[in-house]
Amino acid sequence: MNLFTFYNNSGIAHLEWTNLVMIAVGVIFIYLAITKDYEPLLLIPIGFGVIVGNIPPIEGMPLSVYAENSVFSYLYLGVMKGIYPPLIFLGIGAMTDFSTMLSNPKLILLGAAAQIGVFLTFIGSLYLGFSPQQAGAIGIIGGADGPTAIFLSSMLAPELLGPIAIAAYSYMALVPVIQPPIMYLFTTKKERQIHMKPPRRVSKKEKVIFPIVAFLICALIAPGSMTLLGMLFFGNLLKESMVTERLANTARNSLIDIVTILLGFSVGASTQAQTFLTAQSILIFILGAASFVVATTGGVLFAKLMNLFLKEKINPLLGAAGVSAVPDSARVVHAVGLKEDPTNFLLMHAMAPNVAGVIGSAIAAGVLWSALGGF
Amino acid sequence: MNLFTFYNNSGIAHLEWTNLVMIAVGVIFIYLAITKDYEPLLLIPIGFGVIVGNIPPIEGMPLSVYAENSVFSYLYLGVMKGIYPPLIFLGIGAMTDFSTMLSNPKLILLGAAAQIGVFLTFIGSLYLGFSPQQAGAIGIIGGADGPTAIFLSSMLAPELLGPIAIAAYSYMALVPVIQPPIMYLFTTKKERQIHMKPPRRVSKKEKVIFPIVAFLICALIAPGSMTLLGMLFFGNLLKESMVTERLANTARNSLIDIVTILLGFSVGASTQAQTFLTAQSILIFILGAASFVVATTGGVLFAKLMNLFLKEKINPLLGAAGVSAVPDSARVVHAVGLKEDPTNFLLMHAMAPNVAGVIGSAIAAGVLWSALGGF
Amino acid sequence: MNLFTFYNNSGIAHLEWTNLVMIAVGVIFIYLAITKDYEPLLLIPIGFGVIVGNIPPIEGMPLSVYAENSVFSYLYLGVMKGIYPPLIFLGIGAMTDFSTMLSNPKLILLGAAAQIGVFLTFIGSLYLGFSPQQAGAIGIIGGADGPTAIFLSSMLAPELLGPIAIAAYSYMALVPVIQPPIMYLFTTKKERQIHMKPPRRVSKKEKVIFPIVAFLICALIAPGSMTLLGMLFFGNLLKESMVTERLANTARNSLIDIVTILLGFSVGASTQAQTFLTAQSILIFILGAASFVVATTGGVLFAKLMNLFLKEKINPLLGAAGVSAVPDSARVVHAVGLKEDPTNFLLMHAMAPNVAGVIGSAIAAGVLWSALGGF
Amino acid sequence: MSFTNIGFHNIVYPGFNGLQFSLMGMGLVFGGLLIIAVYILILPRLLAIGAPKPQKNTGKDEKDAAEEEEILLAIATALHLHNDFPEGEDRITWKSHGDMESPWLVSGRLHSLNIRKPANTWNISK
Amino acid sequence: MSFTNIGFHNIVYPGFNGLQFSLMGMGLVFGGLLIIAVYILILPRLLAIGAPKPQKNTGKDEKDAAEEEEILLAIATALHLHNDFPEGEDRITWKSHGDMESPWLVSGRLHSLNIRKPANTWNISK
Amino acid sequence: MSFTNIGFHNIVYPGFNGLQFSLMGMGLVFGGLLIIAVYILILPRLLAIGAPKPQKNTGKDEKDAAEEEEILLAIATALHLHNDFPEGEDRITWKSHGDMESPWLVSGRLHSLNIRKPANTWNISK
Ligand code: NA
Ligand code: NA
Ligand code: NA
Repeated sequence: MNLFTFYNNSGIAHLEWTNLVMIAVGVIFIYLAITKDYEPLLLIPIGFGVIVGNIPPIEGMPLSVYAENSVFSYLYLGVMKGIYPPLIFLGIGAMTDFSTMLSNPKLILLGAAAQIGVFLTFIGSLYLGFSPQQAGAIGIIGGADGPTAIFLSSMLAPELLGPIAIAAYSYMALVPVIQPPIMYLFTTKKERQIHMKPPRRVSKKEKVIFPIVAFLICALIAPGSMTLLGMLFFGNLLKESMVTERLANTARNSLIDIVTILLGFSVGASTQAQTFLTAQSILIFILGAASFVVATTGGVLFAKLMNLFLKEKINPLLGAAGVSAVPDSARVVHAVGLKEDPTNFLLMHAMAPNVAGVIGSAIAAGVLWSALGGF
Repeated sequence: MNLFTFYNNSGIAHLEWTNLVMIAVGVIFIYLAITKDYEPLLLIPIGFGVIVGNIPPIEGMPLSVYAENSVFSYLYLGVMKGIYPPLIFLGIGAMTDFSTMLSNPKLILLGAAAQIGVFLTFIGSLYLGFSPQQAGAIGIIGGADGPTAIFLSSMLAPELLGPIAIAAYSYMALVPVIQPPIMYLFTTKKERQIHMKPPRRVSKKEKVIFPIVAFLICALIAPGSMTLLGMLFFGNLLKESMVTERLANTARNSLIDIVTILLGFSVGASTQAQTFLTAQSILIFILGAASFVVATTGGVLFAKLMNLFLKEKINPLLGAAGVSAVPDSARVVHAVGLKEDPTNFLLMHAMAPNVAGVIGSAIAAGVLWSALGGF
Repeated sequence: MNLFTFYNNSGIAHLEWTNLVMIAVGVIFIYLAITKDYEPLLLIPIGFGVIVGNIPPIEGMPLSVYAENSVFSYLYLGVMKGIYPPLIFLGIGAMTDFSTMLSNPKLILLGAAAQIGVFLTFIGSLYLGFSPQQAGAIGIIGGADGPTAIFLSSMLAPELLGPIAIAAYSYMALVPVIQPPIMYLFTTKKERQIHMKPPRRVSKKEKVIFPIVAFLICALIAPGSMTLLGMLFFGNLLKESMVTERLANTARNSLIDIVTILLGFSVGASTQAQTFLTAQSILIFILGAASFVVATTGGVLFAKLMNLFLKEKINPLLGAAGVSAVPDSARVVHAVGLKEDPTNFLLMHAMAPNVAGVIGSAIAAGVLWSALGGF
Repeated sequence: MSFTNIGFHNIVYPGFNGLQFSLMGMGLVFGGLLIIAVYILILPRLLAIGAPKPQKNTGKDEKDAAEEEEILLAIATALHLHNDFPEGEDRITWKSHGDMESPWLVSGRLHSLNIRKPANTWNISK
Repeated sequence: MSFTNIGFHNIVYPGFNGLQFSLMGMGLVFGGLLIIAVYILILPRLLAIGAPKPQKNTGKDEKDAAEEEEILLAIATALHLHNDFPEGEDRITWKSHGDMESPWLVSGRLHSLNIRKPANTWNISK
Repeated sequence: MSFTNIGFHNIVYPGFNGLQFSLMGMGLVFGGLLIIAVYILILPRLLAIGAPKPQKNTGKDEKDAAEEEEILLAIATALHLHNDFPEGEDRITWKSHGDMESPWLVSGRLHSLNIRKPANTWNISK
């Protein structure tokens, strides 16, 4: 109980340079969120969480997310037990409008095609020596869906949750940087200028029935997707039924906000340099980037493949929106399309593969979970 | 790890016809909520939950509400531990205006009389061979209060929680179908045309003191009602004190909405056909219906009994509002009254027995819990 | 199972006069909140909680916050585990504007000086025979910050949590009664009339960087303050970054309201007379009052000390705002200043020591926790 | 995981075939979304069968009747309020599809109409 | 539960009398609500005793004084703002019964009045 | 705690010095807030160094370019909507800094513009 004790109890005494690296990463996240507007709702909580998580805690004191009985460990429970992601899906469901998808179901297949990124990365991760479980969790980064990635790694490979979550969210934030080059590489100027026909009107009945039937199809094929898609379609039913507007409103506002704050912060706080900065994490980041590239390529090329058979051609840029990363990749498609032809409005059409991509990666996650979970 | 495994892991392989029956029930709930506007805030979450709960989960996989460590099991904890109902009561308290009850305290007795349904059904359930604990939980369906029914069965007979909750909410939704015939049966046209005197003005002071004193009376008589009524009157004090408007507002909006979503969904998801579709459940549904009929009759007849002694006659239709089922039974009373005489406005008066019924069934639940809980 | 059992199961049978005393205390809290507007958001939930907590529960029945498996015990977990206070700090951070502090950093030292109350009370409590852990928890009452006091006592001396929480909140509510006499005692009329220079403009950049840097400074010096200050500055970053407005909005509305309701109610309900009304509790109340007086005096005298060295004199009334009790003590400073000179507007300036006081007492709590927590 | 263990033997080995597994997984994803797409294509036709025009009209009539009743009810209420409480503030509106709290609010509003003087000061009783 | 066990012997048996139990339960429900009803009937009279007119006036006077002070304070603030920061945006309003955040907001608003140029672009410092 | 144990021996005893402890604690509180105060004093100067005027302009230009693009985009969208759907309700506005849901809403709004008749009655399909 003297000055030495006080010093030893301070954070400065135990700060390592790797912590400083991670704190810098957190600051960069926040900087990108503010100045570039890259997914600020995710990057700011995660970024500040990274800073908090890299203050060296006092040995044995309940401070960090990994310390028993600490407050942060209780908040982190929602990540570890997979509770936050389905609640986020509930809110996303309550804000998603499936009408464009309902009016042009062909585009759904683009959301399926982009999931090739998940499985190719799975094989790549196996090759590099990751266990099948770990490989599955890494592969889902290519699903481009943060909550799905967190959910699957909490179930299959909790030891990799930190790097997988950070990789998934980083690349989701970097969609406007990663996707355009690939889109230009695999499409001709003429293809990028293809206009899409205005979609047909969708009746309220179709919109109300859709979440119920789509849930039944997905859950019967892959029950492992029940948790995430159950919540997604439940949220959507709350919205489309029109009679539960107040519940839908709370789901897409207070509830999703509270969960987003807690999820982002505690995922960030789980990245203590001492356990985070490993060769494995770097590999995961490389695999994640590859995964995004493959997924985008898969979507674009599949659109071109479909065009071989279709009379009414699809703008192959829409394939890039199949990765999900809602709604950023749809925005990117819209922006690239507009650059070729200022009268070509793809946003509305891009939402169809985009939300299909969300469903597709949830199915992929369900399949990987049930097959690799060892039940 | 082949096609056979994948098929075996799918939901289709294990779907039984009873699951299809339950899924149909879920769809009917949603249909009634949307087209008939029967309690949509309850029926839509429960209905979708029923659908989700009847997807056959993979053996050993943490998916259903009954599987250890599943997300749905964590959401279901709030039901099993009795946490959601008091939070719903908090929100209800924050939206309840007790002034009509304060201005005409005679009508409170109608809310007491309707609780005869609880105790007669209790005796009926005993007769049919249910244990006293189970009989108590079944009887409270007649209290016509979903959260109270869930709370009491989670405490006394958790094994019956699913059917009791579904029965309670179904009949609450069917109030506009069940009550009118009984009301017509036991009242004359002349009685239904009785006009009520406009209520006296209630001072702010009375409104503020009421929740405190009413809580003390109820809790001292039946401490078992403390949890539900503590929250109900706490919410009401937040509202009436005027100085905590922001807390009351959150309690009656975000908080009650979040809890309603989670409660409805997870109660619905607990109705797996394999455990739900039993002879017991069918009996519970029959007893529940009887309970509602008896409660309505009790309220109406007691009003007529009171009229023998009162100079200023009560419209006996108001007795039907004593079952609680707030605010639907008050609405039904209003509609029936209006049909006899388009100038007779009973809604405001019907709220008095209605909220008294909520208090009454919470006292009944407290009495049953403390006497049968084995403490 | 007869009338005697029913009576024995009622609350009246076990009501002691000490319960009546506590119920009266609860009523007084509510009365003060409504008629005097003293911190109603705290006093009404606590007051009603005190009433609920003093209904004698049935032996063995899961009713009170101390009974295993009771609903109230689950709500109380957030207090016992220290989860509510950081969430409240998140919301406070999202509503705090640090600009006045950033524009006049000298005033920060007043927020440090007021923490003398914490350490002198610590010594006083030791003298009276409290253990160092208990003394630390009692001392922090002088920090004038309810959530901090609850957090520290849940960590250091959970057995004293009830009286410490009630003392802290009572004195925070009584700030307009306690502080003015001390302020008059230690200042001259001339001093109280000192006008403060309008603060300089603070850039958005400064506001955004502040929460990050301030967090790093505090957490590296006293990692024990990481939980509370991490959340405070996280909330503030959500606000100041401008790109996460919807998250900040939810943090400072729904989230903080829900937590305030649950915290206040369950702290109140933990004050069962049987465990609460002890000589110890009375001592804690006396020490708490002393603590507030010392803290106020410390702030005021330190401002006068600073004036010996400063060219631009500080109005020493501002020192009283160093105790935190945000924003009531700033209001009191403003009101006293205005009484001396109706053109002297101190509110804006008083917010600087006020929020500095919040940070200061969180650091003090962190230091006490890490040094006395026995890690 | 150790980096000494890189190679194709990690992808296909006795008891586990990563390639086949991936193919099947991809197949399920495609299959699921394909069925959804087909369902969406078919649904409008099914709805057209299930809801022939006469039935539609009946539904509409019922709805109209219900709405009409509600409108009459609202008018009657308004008249009632106007006649019986002429000094009241007639700012009541009858929400046809109110949310959970509306009946409370309506009840409260109806009640407040009976009150002649403002009741929101603490010290005035009765 | 087995259906072979139906009968009155389930309602009344040694150690348990379901009928008596139900009667007492119903009695407690009635008793509780009756006491509440009686309390409600009595309260207005009690309040009338407890709050005689002179006392009421005193209360009102106090309240008026407090309100007056607050109004003066608001006027003074408004004048202060108008005089000292003539270019400022005088959109401040003094909430008499503000919620938790109002002082923060007031503080922020007061502060913003000191600022001559908008400070909401990232690249402008000081 | 027992009241028989009051005295200075509780404050300083072998292995624990409450006075020294308090001094150090107070020192840490002061130290922490002092460093924050110093940081706040220094920051504006640091920012002035780190952000010289030319750099600032570059940043501004970039931002302007981005904004300009967005404005053009909005105008193009508006024109597109006006030309292609003359009967539509042109109430679309392009939020430059939309929150999470805005793209959904925009997408929905765009979609609704393609629809000639209202689709909010349950019984009308296709
Ligand atoms: Na995806
Ligand atoms: Na009832
Ligand atoms: Na303080």
